[in-house]
Amino acid sequence: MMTLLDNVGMLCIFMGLPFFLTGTVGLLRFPDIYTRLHALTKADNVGLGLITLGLSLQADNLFIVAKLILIWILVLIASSASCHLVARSAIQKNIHPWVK
Amino acid sequence: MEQLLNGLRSFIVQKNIHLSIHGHAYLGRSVLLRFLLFSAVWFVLTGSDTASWIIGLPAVFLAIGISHVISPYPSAPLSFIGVCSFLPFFIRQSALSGIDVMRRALCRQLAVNPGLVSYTTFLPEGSARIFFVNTISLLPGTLSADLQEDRVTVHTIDKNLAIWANMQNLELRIAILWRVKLHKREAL
Amino acid sequence: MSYLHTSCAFIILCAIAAGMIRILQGPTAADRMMAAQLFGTCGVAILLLLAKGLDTIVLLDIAMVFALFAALASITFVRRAWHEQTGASR
Amino acid sequence: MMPYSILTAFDIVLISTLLWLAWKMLRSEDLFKAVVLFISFGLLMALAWVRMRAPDVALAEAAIGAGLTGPLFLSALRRMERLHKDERRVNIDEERKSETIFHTQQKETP
Repeated sequence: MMTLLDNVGMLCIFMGLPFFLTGTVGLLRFPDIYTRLHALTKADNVGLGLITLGLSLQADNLFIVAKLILIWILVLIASSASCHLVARSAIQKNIHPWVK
Repeated sequence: MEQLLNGLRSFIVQKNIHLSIHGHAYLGRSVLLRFLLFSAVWFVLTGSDTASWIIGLPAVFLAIGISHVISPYPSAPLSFIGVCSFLPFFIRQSALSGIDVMRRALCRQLAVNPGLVSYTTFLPEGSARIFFVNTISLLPGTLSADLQEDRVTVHTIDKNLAIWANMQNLELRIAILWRVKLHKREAL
Repeated sequence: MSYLHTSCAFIILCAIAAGMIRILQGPTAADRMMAAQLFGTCGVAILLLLAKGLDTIVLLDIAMVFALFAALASITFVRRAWHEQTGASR
Repeated sequence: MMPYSILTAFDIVLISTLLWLAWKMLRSEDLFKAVVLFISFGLLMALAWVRMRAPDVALAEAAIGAGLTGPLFLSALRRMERLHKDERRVNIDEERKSETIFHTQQKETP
């Protein structure tokens, strides 16, 4: 039953996984709030994007594709907005960024 | 590359390539656009179930009302060419940013050299500027940390990146996308 | 039932379990909240994968609720909960 | 055979993380930490409901348990801390008042 599209989709999903893992690694390893925000927003969004892409390629109908893309866009907006809010209030609280 | 960007930027500043936006002229169009957008979202949420529109239609109208209360200034519709050029740019850049973060997190010695950079944006107030600030966070190495009037404080993960050029590039693309003019302040 | 999808979901669940360390030891309140945000994003990914792996399309709706929740929680956090006392000191 | 073993591993990790979270939540001294742990617990609990083939309960858990109660707890926490701050300020004021009274008394006596 596995067609070419399914295989490509599975490849995309596999490519998305390392981004989630490194997002967590970055959250644990990076030295201060701001750098952790970098790891959180960027790595996770790309990982979710790849998984969405992979699942869209494997989806049965266009309807599911639309829903997946809607979910991805929602996550994108939510994470970039909340990342900006957290960084902003960190700056207003005079939390200085970590310097090498 | 940088010179080219600056040239194009001043061209836009001088030549005024944009539609002057007067609130009421666009109101009807913006209501229609929002109606289409929210209906599409509802359609995606519920599927081809026609009975769901009994709740769906009031919800859509409620959403239009709320969104008008929140952002009352209707903006001109996005330019088609802008969307076509911005989407590939955005996808490529966000993929690069993911790879960049991955590389930095997995380096044996942490490859970060963070710092704060202040950038004065020429984008006019409103949705274009907010879009700009939110997009910064998804580009490689940058994170918008604060917005006061037209000064954006950008946190960068590596001070050696070409942040200034990247910001200008992004600003230009967003100006084309939202059909707005990059205006210069008198002070500058 | 596809075991490839469920094993991918399992790997992301391991990422969540590791992220818990940041909640437990995170020096500032924002660090803890960011870890909760990570739970949200990873939860969305797990639900998407399970929706395919277990053949239940309904899970996509739960994923959407997760996505909206992530924004809600962090906005409440910034506007209501995070002030000087829970700031740099803890 | 293969899918069941993967799902079993998934369940084991999920359950142990849930238990750990619940334990840490109950044991934590810091109220804010407990609230964040509660939110994460709600999210993982929703996943557990999904695994128990109850997606409707999972939806309710994600929306009510994590999405509504969490922010409510955060607001309540702030109100509580503000209350505490006010109390402390009242106490300091009283102390200061008594101190000034004490000082004036001292000045008057010699």
